[in-house]
Amino acid sequence: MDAPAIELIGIDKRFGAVHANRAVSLAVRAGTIHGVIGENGAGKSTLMSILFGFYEADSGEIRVHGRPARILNPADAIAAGIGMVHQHFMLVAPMRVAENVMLGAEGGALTAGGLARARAEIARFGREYGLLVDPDAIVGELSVGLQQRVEIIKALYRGAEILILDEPTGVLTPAETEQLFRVLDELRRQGRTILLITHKLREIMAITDTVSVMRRGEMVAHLETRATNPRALAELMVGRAIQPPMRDIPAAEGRPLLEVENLTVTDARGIPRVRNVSFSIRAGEILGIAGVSGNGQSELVEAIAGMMPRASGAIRIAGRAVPEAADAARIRAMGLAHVPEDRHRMGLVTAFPAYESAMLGRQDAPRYRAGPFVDLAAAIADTAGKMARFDVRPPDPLLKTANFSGGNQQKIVLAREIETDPDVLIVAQPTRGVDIGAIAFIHRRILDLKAAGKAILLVSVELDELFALADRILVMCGGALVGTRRREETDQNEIGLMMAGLDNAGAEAVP
Amino acid sequence: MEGYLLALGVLDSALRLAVPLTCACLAGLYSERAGVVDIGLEGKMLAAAFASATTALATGSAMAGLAAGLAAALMLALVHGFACISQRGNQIVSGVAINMLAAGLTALLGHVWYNQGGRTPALEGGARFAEIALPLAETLRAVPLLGPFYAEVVSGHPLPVYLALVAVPATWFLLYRTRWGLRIRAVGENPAAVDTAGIAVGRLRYSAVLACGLLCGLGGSYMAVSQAAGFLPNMTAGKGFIALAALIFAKWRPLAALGACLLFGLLDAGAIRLQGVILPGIGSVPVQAIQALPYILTVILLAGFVGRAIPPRASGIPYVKER
Amino acid sequence: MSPATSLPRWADVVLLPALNVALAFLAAGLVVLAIGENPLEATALLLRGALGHAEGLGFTLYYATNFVFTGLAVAVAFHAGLFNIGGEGQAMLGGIGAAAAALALGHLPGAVALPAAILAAALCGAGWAAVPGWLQARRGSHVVITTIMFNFIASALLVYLLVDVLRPEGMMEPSSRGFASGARLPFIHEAVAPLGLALPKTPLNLAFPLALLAALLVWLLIYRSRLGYAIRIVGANPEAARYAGISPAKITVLAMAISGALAGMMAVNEILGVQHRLLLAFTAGYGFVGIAVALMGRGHPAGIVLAALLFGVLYQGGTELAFDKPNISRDMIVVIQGLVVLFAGALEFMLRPALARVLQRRRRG
Amino acid sequence: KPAITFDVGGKFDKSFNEAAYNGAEAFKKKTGIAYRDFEIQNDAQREQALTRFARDGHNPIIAIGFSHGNALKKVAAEFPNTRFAIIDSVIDMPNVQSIVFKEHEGSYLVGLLAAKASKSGKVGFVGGMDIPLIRRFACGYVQGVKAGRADAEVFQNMTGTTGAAFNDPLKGAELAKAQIGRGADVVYHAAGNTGAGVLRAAADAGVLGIGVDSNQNGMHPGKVLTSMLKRVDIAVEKILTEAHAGQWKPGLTVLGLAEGGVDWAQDDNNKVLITAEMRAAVDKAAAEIRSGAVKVHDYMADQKCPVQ
Ligand SMILES: Nc1ncnc2c1ncn2[C@@H]1O[C@H](COP(=O)(O)OP(=O)(O)OP(=O)(O)O)[C@@H](O)[C@H]1O
Ligand SMILES: Nc1ncnc2c1ncn2[C@@H]1O[C@H](COP(=O)(O)OP(=O)(O)OP(=O)(O)O)[C@@H](O)[C@H]1O
Ligand SMILES: [Mg+2]
Ligand SMILES: [Mg+2]
Repeated sequence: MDAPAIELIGIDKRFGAVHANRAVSLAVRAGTIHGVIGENGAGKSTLMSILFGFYEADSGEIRVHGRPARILNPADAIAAGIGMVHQHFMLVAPMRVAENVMLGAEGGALTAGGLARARAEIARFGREYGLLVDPDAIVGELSVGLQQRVEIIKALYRGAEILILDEPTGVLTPAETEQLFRVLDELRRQGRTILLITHKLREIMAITDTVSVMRRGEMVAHLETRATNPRALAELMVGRAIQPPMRDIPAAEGRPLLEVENLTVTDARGIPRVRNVSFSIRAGEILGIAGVSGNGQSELVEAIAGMMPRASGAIRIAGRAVPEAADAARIRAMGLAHVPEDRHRMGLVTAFPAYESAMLGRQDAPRYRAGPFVDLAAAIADTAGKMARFDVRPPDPLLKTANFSGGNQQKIVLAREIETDPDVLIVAQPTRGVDIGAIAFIHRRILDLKAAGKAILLVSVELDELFALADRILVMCGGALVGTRRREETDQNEIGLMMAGLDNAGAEAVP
Repeated sequence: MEGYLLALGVLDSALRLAVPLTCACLAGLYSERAGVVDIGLEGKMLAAAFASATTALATGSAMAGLAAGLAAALMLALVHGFACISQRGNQIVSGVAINMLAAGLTALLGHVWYNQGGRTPALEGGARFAEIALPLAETLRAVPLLGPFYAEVVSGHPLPVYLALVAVPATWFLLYRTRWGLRIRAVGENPAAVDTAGIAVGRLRYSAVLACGLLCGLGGSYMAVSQAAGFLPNMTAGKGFIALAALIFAKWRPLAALGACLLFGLLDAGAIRLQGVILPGIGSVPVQAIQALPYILTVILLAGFVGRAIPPRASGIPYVKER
Repeated sequence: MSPATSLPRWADVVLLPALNVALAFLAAGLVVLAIGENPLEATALLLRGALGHAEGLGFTLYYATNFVFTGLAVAVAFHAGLFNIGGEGQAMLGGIGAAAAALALGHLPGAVALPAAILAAALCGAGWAAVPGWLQARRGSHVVITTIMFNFIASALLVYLLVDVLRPEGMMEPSSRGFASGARLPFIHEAVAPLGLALPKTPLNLAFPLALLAALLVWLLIYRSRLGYAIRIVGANPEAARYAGISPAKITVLAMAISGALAGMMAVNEILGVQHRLLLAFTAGYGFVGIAVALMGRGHPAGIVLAALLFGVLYQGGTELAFDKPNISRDMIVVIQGLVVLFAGALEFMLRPALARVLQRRRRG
Repeated sequence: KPAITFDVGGKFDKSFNEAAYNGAEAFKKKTGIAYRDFEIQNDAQREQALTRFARDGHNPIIAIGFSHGNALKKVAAEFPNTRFAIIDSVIDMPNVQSIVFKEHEGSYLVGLLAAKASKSGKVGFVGGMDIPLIRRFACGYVQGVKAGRADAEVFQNMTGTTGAAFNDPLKGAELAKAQIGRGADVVYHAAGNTGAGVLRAAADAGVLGIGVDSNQNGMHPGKVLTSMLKRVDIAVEKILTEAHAGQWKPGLTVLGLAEGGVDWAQDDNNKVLITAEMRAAVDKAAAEIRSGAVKVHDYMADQKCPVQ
């Protein structure tokens, strides 16, 4: 049997102290679709970026069709017949599709010839693979799905025999996903090799021939897709048997603490992100929100937390109406706590010492306050206490926030938000990029709050997490609520289908 | 007719005054389109003015002066490139530094070499660019309207003026019709896209920064070797910044840039003529108002009260792969 | 990020900046050599002129006063993630404000006139900076460009006022009439005279202690106050600010206003303290020196005071130097400024990797 | 040991400062006494320079240019035993001598020449900074022109309102070009270094310029009709010599045509340009002014000019 199209041997890569890839090896047969799965932060993108020459590996070897290849930059990769569709698109928004496609492969000092050729090729790809897109459209004005097509066309235009797609479906509508898979299937039939990175087991089962699993920077398994099943993959992914949902605490039926009515949110460009969403959470209840990322969950949370203006709708916390104008600080004062989905982007200030991150959003709280000044002593002591109670390592309030590990950073955020004894807690992606030990700890804390009679809104892309914690699961798709289920009345399959927007039968099952 | 000739005189002067602006403006256009903000245009022009004046003085050749001017500006452009591209330093800070360096060094050396308070002696004869009379200028003068316009405004400028005027369409062509231009425009919007397309971002940006240097050199040399026939400390007097204003005004487009610079040149020509003149009825004009106009207009435009000026998305941000 | 470039704190905060500044002065020395003078001799003369005698010291501190104000101005904006290049224009407006108040109230006792004039200087400076701040916050116009534009607009305004409004009849150079005694900030040598101390007559005036006070207040503001916390958050991570319920827009305008007020206070030293009348070009580029000072002082008030002193030495010593060595004209100082901004600013991290490697080898061996 | 502070532009500006420099050099040649000098680069330095000279015991100290006015007032008060002198400004203090010139008289003469030399009957004037002193040049010039040719038209422009206006040859050239464009064929400047641009523009356009302060006829031989000489050199030499001889006295000295303080330049460079008829006319006018038969109006007397 002939040499694999791609062979990675002992690839190792560190970012500062973050060990993103640890001696990773991987082989992909030509003319197949190979899936790579792994949790957030497992190292998938890093590995692919190395294969594409975007990052340089600290050590390790790459072989293409058996021949050792020195891939130090994307140019080498392209020359070796490798193309990549990045998780975050690499397009020039204000330029036309054709210009984007020809960029770097203009064929001549003048653009005229290249443009003509690009147009022709784009048309051909349209015919042959159903990659239809107007060559003269401004890329920035295209839908995400179409932009992704442009990325694929770019790769093909450069004659890519091996195509890497990094989480291509995360941002796609179910329909778009279907189309994408048809294209991939067609490419495979034409003998091209495809590397597909994703979180979604459903997709792995649907289209791949073989699959590899990454965990915390290591490659933990290579399997024939036929010979495995989602549950096995999931366990490999998270490195443990998925615990049966903890049934210890029954959902209390207290008074509603968070009520959202007909909430609609539009973004800066006036495009509606959340459409007329209503729900309420009672004391001692955990409401989970499921959905493919980018379907309005973030906007929903930001609107409730006062970080985004609402276009219409009403919000009540513990029965008190939240005024339109109220900003995040004001809403916190009303008894809301918020663990944001991206701690680096907004949850912390990585350049500041830990104690300053630990008072973020509470800076005006009486206990940190000394007239117009910050009561340093109090702030530091207070942080030290939190660190002790939440087992943050190292327990040093003066250490630069950036120098704590992902999980420990998350613990700092959690401690800050939980310890204000809020009525309502919003937790978004609480365990993203956090290792198992920390995950268990964090889950326990959330359940403690439930026991203490708080209302909790849990947003997560990890169905396991939702099923482990939530009493009710509410599914969002395209900014709208497509359904609500009691945990014990549903399963990951049904929710998965609803997330894909394929099923919204009985959306009103629970009032 | 008398009035028409007067108007032509003003246009002629506006054109002369607009040339340094146009050079600097196009210079800034290359740099910023490639994502490197450059508030050091002023300094580069000043350095070029000094180098060209001193060289022309020494060699007696205006061409040698021009060459030296270009070289000096290129040197500073390289410094800016090294700081902003290779070292990923703050582009504004680097620009400020270059302005200070140029202002200080030129005055210092001028003072030491010629001790005339930093000035160079006046350039005479071959050390200055002679005014070129275009063919038929005098014969066509007879033609009503267009004739005098051709003779007065179009014809009779030194070489650098025509170079600058050619640079405008040339820039347009380079930017919108060549591979290099396509890449420059791309790298100013999204360097990662250029990188993943297999193009070296650094080299590309350096090329743009050097183009910027060349044009600054042309502008500065014109001022010293042609316009003022010598160097004076700080003779650029803020032209580099007006050029930035013009660049914003033109929304980073070459042809519009020429327009903006001509407009600002016209304002300047007007201001010069109105200085201290008592107009019947109006009385004396507060010239400062006219002189401040370009800046005020730019602020208004930036504020988006009229139109909107959006710079290339990646301009000002050093390109770093690892987050 | 990568281990090669991570430094111990002390090296990052002290060693690296020191090396950068050293590099700048090394380059300056080469320039002096290039014009055929002896750098060491020049340095000696410079230091003697600046520190050698009580009078020189007075001048040094007087210059430093300006740089403390403009340096703090740049730093405060910097902490909010804003680059305020408008110190020059804001100082001009400060001068206009101070002069207006001084001319109007000069006849009143100093206890009334001076605070009013100082306040006017701060307010005018603040206003002139708040507008670009607002444009940045609400209209997204880049504060760097707008502050540059505002510098030119300010100088046009100043010329107009001096030439067409404030200049007394028959006076040649554009300047206002002198202030009445009430609006003149006492000189230090006058202030200490009653105490029996006889200091030589220098332009050093009560604006100097005021500047030190300002430095202290800025330190309290930035590192100890809740507002300062908000300013630093907006500077470090605007998203986090939004999350924390801090309005980046509001803070941007506020930080620019404070920055402008400090720049405007420079006029307290020049106009109320020394010239006692409004005149052209009294800012003399000190607004831009503030950029060098802030970069050199790493945005920390203590560092800024030290950097300001250094530049004070350069300015005073440089002027004295210009007498004995006409070749080394005052432009040399501008060159040094440029070099400091280049090496301590734009090329800030050039030496980092090398330094890190050296230190690591130390730690190992 | 005397000391001199030159104004912005420096002692080799081929104009005002250079004249003063020549005077000092002449004194040095005669007496062999050396002097210290300093070239002002920005306003901040004026007071410091004067103070430093006074402190170092220099005496007399001569400040060239009115811009030193305020600084000199302060310093003179501080060092009552030092003798100061200032050119172009009047400071009434017991230890200060003020020298001013009747520029209007000299300007009158060159105006007369301009009128005679002009074919178009249109002549120009480019002033530096718009201040009474410069308007005094302009007014005298216009009077001379009208005296030479009643129907003549005079275009007047000022370069600016700040000190920079004396150091902007670029604008000077633009203004001269504008006036030439309107038909002027003789252009007189009283604009310090800005004038370099004026004279060059005139030379380039093949019309005549008129220099000021020093003899600038040589800057573009044959293209400069004449120069209005302002004998700062004589004044400086006089101060130095008197101080040396111990005859120095404070107060105001006004140097006009009669005192030889102002004059018009004639040398080989402009010989061909000055016809006998012109010379006769200007000599006659000079004589009349000396005798007082003709009074040239001084703008600074009433801040206005009888003719335009
Ligand atoms: N450029 C970078 N600089 C620093 N750290 C990085 C960089 N890129 C990735 N990392 C870190 O390396 C680890 C792996 O990141 P990577 O993006 O490869 O994970 P992933 O599997 O793609 O996650 P996701 O599924 O969320 O895309 C993470 O801890 C991440 O924080
Ligand atoms: N941006 C950073 N700057 C400096 N050091 C960092 C940075 N990110 C992580 N580190 C260090 O690298 C180590 C590993 O980081 P990483 O986030 O991978 O931790 P982790 O293995 O995920 O731990 P945890 O289980 O707590 O998430 C951490 O201990 C931390 O000290
Ligand atoms: Mg990824
Ligand atoms: Mg982690």
